[in-house]
Amino acid sequence: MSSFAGTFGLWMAVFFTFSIFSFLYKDNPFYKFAEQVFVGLSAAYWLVYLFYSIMLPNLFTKLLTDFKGNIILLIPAALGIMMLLRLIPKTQWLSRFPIAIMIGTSAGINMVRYAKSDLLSQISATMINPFADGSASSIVGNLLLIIGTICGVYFFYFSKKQEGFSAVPSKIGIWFLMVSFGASFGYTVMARISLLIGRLEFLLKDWLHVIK
Amino acid sequence: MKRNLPLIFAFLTGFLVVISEFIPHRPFSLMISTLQNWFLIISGFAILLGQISLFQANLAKIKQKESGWYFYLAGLISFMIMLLTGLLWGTQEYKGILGHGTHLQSLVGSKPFDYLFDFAYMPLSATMFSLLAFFIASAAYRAFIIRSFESNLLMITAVIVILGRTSFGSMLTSWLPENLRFWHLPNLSDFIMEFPNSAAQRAIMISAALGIIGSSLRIILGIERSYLGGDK
Amino acid sequence: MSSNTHSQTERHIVFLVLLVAVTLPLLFPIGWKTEVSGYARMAWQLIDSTPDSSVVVFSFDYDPSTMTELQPMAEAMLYHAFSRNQKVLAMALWPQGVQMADQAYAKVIKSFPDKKYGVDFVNMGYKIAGIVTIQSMGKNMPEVFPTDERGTKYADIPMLKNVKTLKDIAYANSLSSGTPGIKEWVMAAHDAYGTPVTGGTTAVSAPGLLPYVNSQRQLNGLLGGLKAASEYENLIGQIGSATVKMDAQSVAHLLILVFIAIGNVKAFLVRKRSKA
Amino acid sequence: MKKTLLLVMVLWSIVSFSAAKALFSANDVPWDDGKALMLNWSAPADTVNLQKADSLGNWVTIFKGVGKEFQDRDLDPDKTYSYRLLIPRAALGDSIAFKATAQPKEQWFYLNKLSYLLILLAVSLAVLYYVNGARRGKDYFIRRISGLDSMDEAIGRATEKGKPILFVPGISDLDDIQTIASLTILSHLAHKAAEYDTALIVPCRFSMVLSASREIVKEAYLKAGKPDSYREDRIFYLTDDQFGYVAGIDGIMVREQPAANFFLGSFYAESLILAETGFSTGAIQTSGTAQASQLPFFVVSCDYTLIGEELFAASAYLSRDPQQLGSLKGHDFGKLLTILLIIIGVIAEIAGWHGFKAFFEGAQ
Repeated sequence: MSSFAGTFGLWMAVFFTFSIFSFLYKDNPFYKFAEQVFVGLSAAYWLVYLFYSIMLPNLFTKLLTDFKGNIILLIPAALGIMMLLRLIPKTQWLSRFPIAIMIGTSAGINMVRYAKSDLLSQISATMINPFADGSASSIVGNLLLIIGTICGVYFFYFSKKQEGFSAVPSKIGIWFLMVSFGASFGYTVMARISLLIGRLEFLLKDWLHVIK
Repeated sequence: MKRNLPLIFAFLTGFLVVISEFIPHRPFSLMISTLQNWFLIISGFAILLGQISLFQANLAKIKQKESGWYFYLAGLISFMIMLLTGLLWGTQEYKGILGHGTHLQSLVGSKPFDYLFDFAYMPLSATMFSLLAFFIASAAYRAFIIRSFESNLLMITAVIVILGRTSFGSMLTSWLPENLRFWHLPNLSDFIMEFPNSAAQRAIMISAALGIIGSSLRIILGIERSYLGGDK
Repeated sequence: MSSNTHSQTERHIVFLVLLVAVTLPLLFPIGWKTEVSGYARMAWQLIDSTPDSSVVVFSFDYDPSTMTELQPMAEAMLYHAFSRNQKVLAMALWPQGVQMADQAYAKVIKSFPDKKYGVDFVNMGYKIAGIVTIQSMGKNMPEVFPTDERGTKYADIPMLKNVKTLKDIAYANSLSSGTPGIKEWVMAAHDAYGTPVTGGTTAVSAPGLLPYVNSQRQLNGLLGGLKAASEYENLIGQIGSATVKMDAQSVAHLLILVFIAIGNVKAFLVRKRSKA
Repeated sequence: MKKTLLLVMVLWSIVSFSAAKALFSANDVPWDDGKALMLNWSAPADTVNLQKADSLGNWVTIFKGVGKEFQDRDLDPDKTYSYRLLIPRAALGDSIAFKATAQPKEQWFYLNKLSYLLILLAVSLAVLYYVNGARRGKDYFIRRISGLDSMDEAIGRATEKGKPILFVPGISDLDDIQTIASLTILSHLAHKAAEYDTALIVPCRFSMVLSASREIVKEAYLKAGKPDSYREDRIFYLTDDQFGYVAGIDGIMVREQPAANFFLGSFYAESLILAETGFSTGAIQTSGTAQASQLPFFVVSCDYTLIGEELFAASAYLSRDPQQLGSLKGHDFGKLLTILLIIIGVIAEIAGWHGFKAFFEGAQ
């Protein structure tokens, strides 16, 4: 790597890192500048990869190399162009067709996939014999899993007033939710700190060379 | 027609996806393959639409000299530079319009697009979210106050997990005898994750899944049609 | 207004203390050891027990913003898969994932100089539309990936000769920091086509994915966050970039706990004073 | 056609000649898309060699090793495939061969997905039933979310203090149902604020959300009989950058010191920054989101939090919109069904009736 380009790149990276960090003091022009540059680069990145990874191989190359064999691809291509017509007020209504197809397909896929993975499989995964494995911790754990799932679902049941006895399971449900939120809390702390460590490592290692 | 035909399209595609999940016989699996392939291509155009709209919105802000318009101009310029370098000389693997730009590569060290990615995009993206580490620290100091039984429960779990997920936590309770291993912090935090946490997350999952099934059904049957926009 | 400036100063002090607390262990490592959790071991086992020369999928579903957490996992798991002589197909459901995959390959390949592109590993690039793409892979992979990143036709890639659909894949490993990611792989690859799925994710998303690790093995183990990445490095006997950072992580966790404690004591005193 | 028939007959005779049907068999995998065949064998030898005839009739090895079965996939439906099994006889140095043929067949239903279909139908029909009922004017009961009471209380407090109320409709656009639910609640709050004559500030991230919010608040003021108190400039566009938006709201909280903050809708990483600043200004805070990973921060730093579905329930309760109400009742039916199935399943497992769970796991 040419040393000038490498050094320049490094200093650019350091500049952008500090510009973002300056937000910690307060919102300022350096931060605003860095943020807009980020938005611009990110949009361009998407477009470039969209072109090379999707449009070119899955559509244009296919049509250019074997037009007859792929003539059916003209339909999605036409629908895609109709999508772009949304930008012109007069032809906006045409974009409803590709949108309807996309929304319809996604709705269908969501419906079957969530019904299987997040509903049915979760129900059957909770059908466990809590006493199957002799150890005390697994019995307690499995009982907690069954009770917690049932009470948690009941917490989200809105068709009954929660008074007297019927308030009990939903109270237990909320305790489980709180424990789970506590766990998420702990995990999120971990995640955010990691990201900071990554940036500091960049500054200390690649820029200042104080750690190896 | 402008309104009802799209609704019929949404119904047909959605219904096709659902029944082909249950019917192995032809022609459904073939139809669904084709539809999914089309979906891929149309999604590409949808992203393109989104980026063009963003471009237009920023352009409008610059034209109207809105407050801070020069920042938007900087954004627009970086957009153009990244896009042009990407299209002209390609990325690490892909060939651009002008080929691989070997001369430029020897000058810069890598392709211009990758150079921008490594030294501008990557630090910006990585630093943006690392800000949150600082905010979580100040929130820990100023806002995470014990108030009710529920929030106590939350905080106690959080403390166990925060300790349990560090090397320090395992050191803290490593002296515990074999029959009390359950209370060893990493084990305790794994137990919390595996049972009570999974139970609550499963409950959230199930009720959210029911919501998604309901709203998908309403879209397929054309009961919910707000995605088509107003009647104007 | 003075109370505002006061609260701002207080905030800036907290920021500064955190910065110092994270920097010091990076400069002067302590060397605390990590223990391996069950979830990491499960993921390790899946990769370890997959037979020689099986074709496996590594899906890079993240961007540089979370690479501190996910890149070490990707490298460690890739190293493991290569050491078991598995053939790796890399792909990305996020456009930035393509570059992440290239970086991971470039790093791990140094330990395996005989591995050949196209024979032992391949990068199929970015594909849009998340779950729909995975569903399509279950029906017809050449249709989804007409070419690899370098423009080689699917049929001309030696390692993919016998790979037509997801069912020919030994396991799918998604490194994900959001949507689309592991959830979509579980739903469309495991639950629709029975392909085993494992993965690594950021610590933020991990708790919500754990219900999938159950007796039906919707998800085969899960790596959550930097700690899990260092656990995996531990399992394959490599001291990687995650292990090095764990000291700083531990110190910062302790500091956060101290902050919570001080904050609560302060709030308690304020409440007491206002009562008195 | 004739040719294949002949081939089949020839092959059949070989198979029957070898008189080993029971030892080695090839069968269609039932209830599938006709792309797989199941080969079963019982052999005394440790390793067997399984071969398949290719299009030219040459034998190609497809499996070698220990086992009892092999599933051959990626076949074409209704095509005939021939296999032979070679069992080596170490003593004699040769091997005996067994042959089998079969055709993969397509069926009209994946039988293992029966439980899946039933549950999907049950939930769908319940949603349709209730939506229809609600549209025909039937008034279904749903309980009042206790968070709503504390919201009204918060507005009362703001009025006493003579300070404004801040409402943040989340950081998603109008296509997110959470934003829609948030705006329904905004309409209720705006009505209350108009009654009490308390200022209501609504910063928005998207222009669509902005115009919807203005319309909703204006209508609420009109309904409360105070159209003159409505001030359009209090509902404004801030910026569409995620952190820029949060920084803007932070500024408002510090400057205006609102007495009540409402964060309702879709929130991501910025939830923490909002809740923290709001907490430090001493406002009563109410939050609500379906973004599970953000709930912990809201719960610890807000006075009341609508958790997940509660946000939608609150919106349905307030709006009485037949679609929202009917759907919610349909989902409630699904929740009862879930609880019931889990209880029966656990009892069945304890009693040792594993068939029940297997049915839901989709075992064939």
